[in-house]
Formats: sequence, C-alpha cells, structure tokens
Amino acid sequence: MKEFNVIGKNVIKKDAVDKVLGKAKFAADMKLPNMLVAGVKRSEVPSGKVININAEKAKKVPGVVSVLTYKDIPGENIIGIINKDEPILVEDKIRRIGDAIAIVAAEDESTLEKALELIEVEIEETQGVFTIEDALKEDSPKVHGDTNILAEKILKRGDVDAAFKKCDVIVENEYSTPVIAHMFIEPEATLANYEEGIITFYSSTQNPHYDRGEVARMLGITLNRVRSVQATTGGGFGGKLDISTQCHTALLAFYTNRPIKMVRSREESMKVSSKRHPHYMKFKTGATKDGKILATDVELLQDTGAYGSYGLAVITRSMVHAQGPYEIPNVRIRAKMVYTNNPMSGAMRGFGVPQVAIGHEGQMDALAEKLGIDPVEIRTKNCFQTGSVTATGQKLVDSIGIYETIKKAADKAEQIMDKEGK
Amino acid sequence: MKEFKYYSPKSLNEIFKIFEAEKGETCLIAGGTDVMLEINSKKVNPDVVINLKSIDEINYIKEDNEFIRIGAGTTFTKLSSDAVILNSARALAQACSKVGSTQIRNLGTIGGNIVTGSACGDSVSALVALDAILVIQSPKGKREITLTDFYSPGQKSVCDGCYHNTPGIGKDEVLVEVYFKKAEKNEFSAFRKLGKRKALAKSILTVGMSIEFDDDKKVKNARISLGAVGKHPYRVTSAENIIDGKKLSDETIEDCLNEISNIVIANIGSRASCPFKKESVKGVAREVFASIIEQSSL
Amino acid sequence: MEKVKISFKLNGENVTVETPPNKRLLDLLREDFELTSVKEGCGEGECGACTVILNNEAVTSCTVLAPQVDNCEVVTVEGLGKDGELDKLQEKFIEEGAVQCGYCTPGMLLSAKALLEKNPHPSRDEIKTAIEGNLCRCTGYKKIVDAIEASIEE
Amino acid sequence: MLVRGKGIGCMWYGIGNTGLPNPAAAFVKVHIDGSVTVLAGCADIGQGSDTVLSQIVAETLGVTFDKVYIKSGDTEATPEGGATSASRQTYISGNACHFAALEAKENIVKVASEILKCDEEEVVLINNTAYKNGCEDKTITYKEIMLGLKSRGLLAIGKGQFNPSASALVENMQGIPYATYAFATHIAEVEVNTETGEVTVLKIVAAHDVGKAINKKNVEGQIEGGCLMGMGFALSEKLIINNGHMKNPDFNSYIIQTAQDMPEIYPIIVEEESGEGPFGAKGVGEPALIPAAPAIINAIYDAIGIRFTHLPLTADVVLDAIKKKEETK
Repeated sequence: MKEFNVIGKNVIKKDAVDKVLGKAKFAADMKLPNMLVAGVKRSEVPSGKVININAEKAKKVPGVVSVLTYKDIPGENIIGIINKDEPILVEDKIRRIGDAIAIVAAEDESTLEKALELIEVEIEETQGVFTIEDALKEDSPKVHGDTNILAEKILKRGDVDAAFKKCDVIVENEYSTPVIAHMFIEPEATLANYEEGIITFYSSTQNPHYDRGEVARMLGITLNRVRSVQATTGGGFGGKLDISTQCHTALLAFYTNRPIKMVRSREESMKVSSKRHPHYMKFKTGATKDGKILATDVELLQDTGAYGSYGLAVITRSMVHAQGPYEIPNVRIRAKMVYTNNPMSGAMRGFGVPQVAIGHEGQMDALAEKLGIDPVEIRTKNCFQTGSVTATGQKLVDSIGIYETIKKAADKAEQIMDKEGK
Repeated sequence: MKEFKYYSPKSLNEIFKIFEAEKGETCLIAGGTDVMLEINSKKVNPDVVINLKSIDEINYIKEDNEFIRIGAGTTFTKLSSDAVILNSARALAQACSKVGSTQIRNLGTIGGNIVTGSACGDSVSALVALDAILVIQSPKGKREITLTDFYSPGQKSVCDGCYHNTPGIGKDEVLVEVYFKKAEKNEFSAFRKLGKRKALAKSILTVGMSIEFDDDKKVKNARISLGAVGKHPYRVTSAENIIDGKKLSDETIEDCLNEISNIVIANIGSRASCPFKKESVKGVAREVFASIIEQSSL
Repeated sequence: MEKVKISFKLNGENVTVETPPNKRLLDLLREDFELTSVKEGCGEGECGACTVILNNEAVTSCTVLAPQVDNCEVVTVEGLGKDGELDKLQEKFIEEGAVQCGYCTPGMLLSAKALLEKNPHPSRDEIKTAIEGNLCRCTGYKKIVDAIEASIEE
Repeated sequence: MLVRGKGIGCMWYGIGNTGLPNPAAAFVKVHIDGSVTVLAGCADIGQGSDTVLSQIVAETLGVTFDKVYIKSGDTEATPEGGATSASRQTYISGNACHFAALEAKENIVKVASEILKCDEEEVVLINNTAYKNGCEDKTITYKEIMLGLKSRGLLAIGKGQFNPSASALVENMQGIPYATYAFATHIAEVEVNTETGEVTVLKIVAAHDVGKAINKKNVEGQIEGGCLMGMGFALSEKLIINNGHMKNPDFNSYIIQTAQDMPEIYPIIVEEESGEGPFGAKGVGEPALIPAAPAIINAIYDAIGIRFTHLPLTADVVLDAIKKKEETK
C-alpha cells in the first residue's frame, strides 16, 4: 500500500484548540455595536387563513425598532432547497404550527418578548390534514395547490410478480418509523448586518451558499451583494440545511441598518426546524430455499409535513436504497410522499435510508429464520460484489466493501460477545 | 423572566421578617432546578424571590440515638454520598443518586423535592418508605407532620403564595427539616427507579422499601412506597401486610408483587400508562426485594 | 427593578457586579463578563451546555439565579489552564478526538474538571456519571470518556 | 429476568446527491514562505471537514499539516462547496481541494526540477522539502522553491472542482444515481429485562467501508456518534405529534442517549479504496447511523424471540409484546 505522510494520520483537528478554550464563536456568541435582537411571531394553529395582522401596539413599545410582515419583502417571498413552497413570512395561508407571520427587532430581549406578545394576528382556523391516509383522500383539504401528493414514483427492474412464483419462501411485513428530531445541541442563530450596500450574515448552517441565494432573492438583489458566512456550527445532522434565521435577520438588518441577532430557543428550534420523515413501509421479499433472494417488492408512504424541504431527495434516495446492499434481480419500489399540516420533514442523517434499512434488515432476518440459516450467512450470500447490478441498473465496479464489513464485524463479535448469547 | 425583588437572608428569622414585610407573591428558591424553569416559562410570576442557599442552619445531616435528621437545604449529591445515609438509609442514598444528573444533584435539595410535590420526586418516594416526618417552621414556632399526611388529599391547601400548591405548607412557613428513624439492626432499605434512559430521566415509576426482619428472618416491619403512579408517592399498606410476619419466600414476594400491581391499577387504572406500569412495577419491586434480601444475608 | 450588588470569585479573580435579580447565572456570565464559552442549549438544565463549576461542583448555570452566586466561586473554561498553557483535560480532548461540533465541549470539560478535583483517579463509570448531564449528539461520548481517562495523572 | 441477544444490520449508502449534479470547488494558494491557504465552500459543522481537506492538500503538496490554513464556508472568499449533506464533502470537496492543490503544485514541481536539475517526474515533495527521487539526502526547502518561483515571476495557485459521475434516473428510475457507495455492518449485543421491558445495548461492533480513512479518529468519531444516534432511533426517540401539535419539544421528554447509555463500541475501518475518491476516500457521516438500529432490533429478536417492526422500542412497547407472547403460549 502507498505510504502517506498526512493522509490516514490522526492530526490535530483544525478547530479543536479554539473549541476547548471556549473561544470558537458560534453565531449566538457574536456581538456588534448597536446590535438589536430579533424574534418571530409564529402561528399557533396548524391550518388556517390569516385575516388580519395588527402590529400597531407592538410598534409603540419603547425599544421596538422594527416590525415586518410579508408586505415588507422587496423580492420573492418563497424559499425551499429543492422545491420552493415555503413563505418567508406567511401571506394568507397557515400550513403548520410555527409558520412565521411577523418579525420584530428590539433593543433588548424583554422588549422583544413584549412586542411579540402584542402583535395581534387574526386567524380563521381551517380543517387540517394530519395523516397520510387523510392527505390522500380526494376531498381532503389541500396543503398546497390541488393535490397533497408531493411526489409519487416507481423504481422497477426485472419482474417481481413472476419471480415471487419461483420463490421457496416469502416474507411480508409492515414497518414504521416515527418523526425524529436532530437534536443538535446548538440552537440555530444568525447575526446579520447591512453596510455599504452589502448584506452580511453569520449563521449556524450546513450550506452557506444556498443561504446566500435565498437571501438575495428575498431582497431582490444580486448574489454579489450578499455575503453568507458560516459561523462555528454546533452540529446539524441535516437540520441546518434549510433556511432558519437567515432570511428574517437579513430582512430586519436591511430595514433597520443595524446589526440584528436572532437566536432560537430550544422549543422554537424543535418546532420549526425540519424533522426526519416518518415512514410507513410494506416489504415483501422472496428467496429460494438455498437462501438466494429473487425478488423484493416495497411500498413506501412518507409524510413531508407542511413543506417540501428535502423531501424530493428523501423519496428518491430511500427508493434507491430500499433493496439493501444485496443483489436482487427483481425489484419494485413504489413510493408516495404527501403534504400534511404536521411539522416539516426534511433532511436528516441518511435521507430516508435509516428508515428503509429497518425494513430491508428486518426482512433479511425474517428470511433467515424461515430458511433456517444464520443471519450472517444470508447476508454474505446475497451481498453486492464487484460486477453486481443494482435495481437502478448500475453495475458496481469498484470499492464494494460490504462483504468485508460483514466478515470483519462477525469475526470481532465472535471474539468479544457473550458466547452463551442468553 | 418577570421582574422581582430578591432577598438572600442568612437565617430563618430573617426569612420570617421578609414574609411579614412583603405582601406580594413570594417564591423560595434553593437549588432552583425546578423553580427557575417555572419562573422562566412564566408559570410562576413572583414579586419576591427569597434565596435559601445562604441559610446554613438548614444544611446538615445529623444523627442522634434515634433519628437521622436532614436539613431541607441538603443537596442530593451530599445525601447520595453521605456515610450515615448510605449505612442506615440506603434507599434514600440510592434515590438521590438517580435524580436528574450530576449537575442537578449538585444544586437540587431534598426540601425542594418535597415541596414541589411532583408525582415523581425520587427522594420523596424513598422518604415515604422511611416513614419520614417533616419539620415546618413559621414565626409561631415549629410543627411536625408525617410526609404521608403532608401529601394526603385531606390537607387543606393553605398556600397561595408558594409556587406549587402543595397541600400542607402555609404562606408564612418554611420546610426546615426531614427526619426519620435510624435503621434497626436487622432493617434494610432499597430503592429502584424506572426511567426512559439511564441518566437525566424523569421517573416512569419508583419503588422504595424498608424492611426489618426478626431473628427468624421473618418480616417484622415493612414499608413499601410507590412513586410516579399517582399524584404523590404513597405507601402500599395492603401489600406490606402480605409479607408481614412471613419469610420472604418466592411465593410471598409474588403475592406481594401482585398486590402492588393491583394497587397501581386502582390508582391509575384509567390512564394510558397503566397497562405498562402495572406490569413493570412488579419487575422493579422484585429487584428491590432482591437488593434487600442480599443486604440481609451479608 | 432594583439591582443587586454581588461579589464573587470568577476564574480566580474577585469581581463585583450589579445585576437585576431576575438574571440567570448563564446570562450574567455571557453578557456581563463576555464569557461566551458558557453555552445555552435548552435553558432547562437538561443538556449541560451551560455547565460551570460553582463552589467546586458542576452545575447548570441556566438554573442558577445570578445573585445566588454572591460570595461564591465560579469557574468557566476560560479559567482552566494556567499561564497560557492548556489544562491536561483540554490537551487530551484535542488528542483523543473528543471535540466535534464543540458546543458541548466547555460544559463537558468543566464537569470532568469538577470530578477530577474531587476524585483524581475516577473509574470509567465514575467518569460517565460525571458527564451524564452533558448531552452530546456528535461523538457518542466514547472519545470524551477516553480523553478524561487519559488525563488522569499517573 | 435479563436475557441477552445478538443481531446484525447492514447498509449501503450512495455518496453525494441522487442522480443530480452536485459539484464543489476550492482554491489553493502556496505562499512565498511555504505556507498554504485553502479556500473551500464546504461547511464544517464539527465533523472535521476543515481538517480532512487540509490533510488532502498537505499530502498533495508535500507540506506538513500545520502549514495549511483553511478558510471555509464564506461566500465572499470561498467558491461553492454545496451542502454539507449526503456524506459528500470528503469525497467531493476533498477532490476539489486535491485538484486545486495539484494545479498549484504544477509551478512548484517545474521550479523544483530546475533547481534539482532533474525531470519533473523525478521530483519528490515531502515534509516541506523536495528532492530528486533516489537522492533523499539532497533536499531543498519549500521556501527555496518558492523563492525560485518568485524570481521567475511565477505563482503557485490552483483551482479545483469536482462533480461525481452520476447520471439522472430516467424511466423506472434506471440510471447511475451515485458514483460510489459506502458500506457498513453493525453487530449489537443487547440485554432485555423481561419484567420491565428495558433494553440495554451492551456492545456494538461497527465495521465501515469508507474507502480510505483520511483521518481515522474523525472516522471513528462519526461511527461512535452514529451508534448512539442509531440507539436512539431504535429505542427511545419519537416526536409525538397530535393534530400538528408537538408534545415533546425539549430534551426532557424527547429522549436522546446520555453517556450512561453508551455501550462499548468497537469501530472497524475497512478501506476498499474508491477509484474516483481523493486518495480513495468515500464517506462515513450518514452510514455511521444506519445499521445500528436494525442490528439492535435483530438482537432483541435473538434475545426474546419477538420481531419488532414499529419504532421506537421503548420499555412499554417491549413489555407489552412480551406479555402478549406469554399469553398466547
């Protein structure tokens, strides 16, 4: 093997010294002279129509510098990493608890708190949809446009129906996984400043370049007038890929000409940031009596909540990975992703793959049991190798280490785990 | 957080003077691990906050011939590592060692756990099994009340100033001490908590036990308490009666566990958590029995 | 609101400050003393990011009222290490790869420090207990426990 | 009763976006004193991309790690890095940095070959020095080379960009969704308390094919963190949503793992190098999480003979299933 000097070596992490000294600046740690603090007035109902927003009382509170609504957005009031469907500030339709209705900048936290309480929002609550089943009903209320289906796809290779007839054993199971939160320890925050025609903001983010684009479109200015800087970021796991505090702080800085800092509380962070898509899954998998898998047929139902976020990436990735790391000649994966008035689902570590892995690995063990063979053996027998073809028709040519990982893990487990088992 | 006036008295006498002088809503703060959250979230909006941390006279663990006496301001950390408590009130040491996390135990006090009246106050469940008595002081003097009576529904709520409406403590009163009998020679106690994880866990249920054996290894005196299966921790006397005067055979324990389970059903039968708690309580209590038997055979 | 004048020892120095009584120790340290190593993760004493050492014990500074530290001693990460040298714990956190996002790191270090001051030779279980109130979502804790173990003086 | 069981979970994971272009870019500048600045759009969220990208540049240029300064995630200074997602940054931004360093290296090698009086192919750059292959005792310093560049009016700068060779998924989703895949297997050992339903994870062996581990500690850190997140997914984590209302938006009632819940974790790094990755590297961030939960679920089956299919497996769910199984016996 080639010898390296730096690669493969445990060098000192670039950021570690500042972090152990407590010197690393997260966005909430930053401060600029004359800075204001900002917050968001949010919807407390999951579905409704905004009749009126009255901010007069809030504006009169001494120390309140700016209260803005959708009317104040100079450019486009719509964001989204893949499909753009989320308003920066709601115009009329409320789609979830936590939808942003108005933003406030004030001299200090207690004034801000007071002002947010004093903003009067008249909302006509409407019937929402909260389950995939309801969302798919023809007469259900629609979260966006005239259908609640964000995407419906099919992945097909071979002929599963014919293949199942040749199988000696077939296992069928339903699986589900719940809504999961990222729980990064640092809540989202941004510090924004507007100076000499350039809007600059420092954020807790996983994608500063995307943030720049959304802020530029919101303000109707060109990209070279927006500077997006990633502050030290306290974890993400996918939860800091969407716009959080960036647009709201930038808009307030744009209007007030003063530095603006917005830091989410834990509760606000949890309610508003994206979540792992809950999945409802049906798996049917068949094998010959010597343990070779011939076919798998999978149905996925996924709830993306009020907005698309990374939903379109999740549906595709989950489908592509639903067969597991196994060579299966006949595969059919069908998936539907729907909008509901639940919290927004988006990117979270694995984009749908942790969910489908619950299915394909449950199936492997169920098959092994039915066939009377060892769970390790059924995996080594079916796992990808060089030259295997996946369900999308891709021939795998290099770096196929699944067999190695199974062998090495099994060997180690043999050494260290209780031989008795129970 | 609401604006309020702050006092940090050095003695109980000073507190009583503040009580007299201040007419608004008053809130006592010791460890702050509960009350700070309530104030922050505006569930409690005091006009006056009185710090108890600086009052040394309520921070002690003492033993005399008959009793162990604990100042209300004693932290969980102290209680879980104190030799006296470990030796003759193991249930309490175990309970205190399972409260929240290290940081919370360093701040939180036993008095706070009692007066917040939470259903799942871990130390309270152990104290109920130890038959603890509270000493409550006011300018008029001291009074005593058993912990069980303190929480009993018959107690009139006289507290509209303090933050949880714990029955049994008055507006001008301060909980100053909790005490209980020292363990007899053949008396052993144990505690076990069921939580959703191994630390930072709110109790799903707790079982505290204190059992005294006679020379024939028969149960002479038994006290069993349950926590988080009702409004406050409580004794389960009908289950205690089952083992009273008997050796702790597998069958006797089994009968006792079934009775405990029935009590859980009687108390929280309508709640969604009942099917789980009525079963798991048996497993938890069985472990507590095992711990006591182990201690007694040493 | 009537301010309260308090004096306490902060990272080895005597300090006096006037504070509104309804301020949390967390905010006092971050705002009045600009010690931004003290992080807020939840504000409920549940995550441990705001841990400081108060009178030799690790506590969550979000559940302490600022005036409660009058006459006390408070240590933050800024008070670790001497004369520009890193504390052994800090060194080992770096070496062992115990730092990822870094948001829990100051609190973790202080919980570990408080432990080692009391108990210079803790077991692995005692280390876990010391940091049980410090949530970390990145590392899985293993390298943190390894680092604390490695910092134990021979 | 406490009963133990073992279970296995496997996974595969495509690196980068699915069937879509997702390029990243970087700039590298070698300064006159032999220090290096890297500008990369890639956001380091704690996983350590700044470190890994610096290692790639240092190795490529033959300088020591400490010579490399990296500025990342600032749109005014750094080119696009794309999202820190899809376990893509080591692979994609890593390649971008590698290519930028290679371009910056061109003039360095040219000048070094002139000073060393050898062919460019013979120049070895290592540890801030250069020598002619085979003549390790006759080294020149990086500084000398850089002065050589200066006197010749040359600069050592490079730009790099990389987009993985994937293709769009067309009819029936056929195509090449990813250029490369990471693979992993976890084996978990659990202990189930059959009277309370509590599940304790005792050990997890986690073998990951990451291509080439640019930084082993970082890779292990990802694996260990993934194991605990996977435990949460299997055993405790669930946001309760009732008609759109979130019932547990806090650390108190949304249960993630603490240090006390940590099992013994045995990370195993498997290096099946990828042809396209920088020094053969693929990715590990998301793969670290994926097999843990299935391994735990299968271990619970091994222990108590109950196959769970709906997560999470909190004590009440497990105990309920045990009781139902006992009843049907």
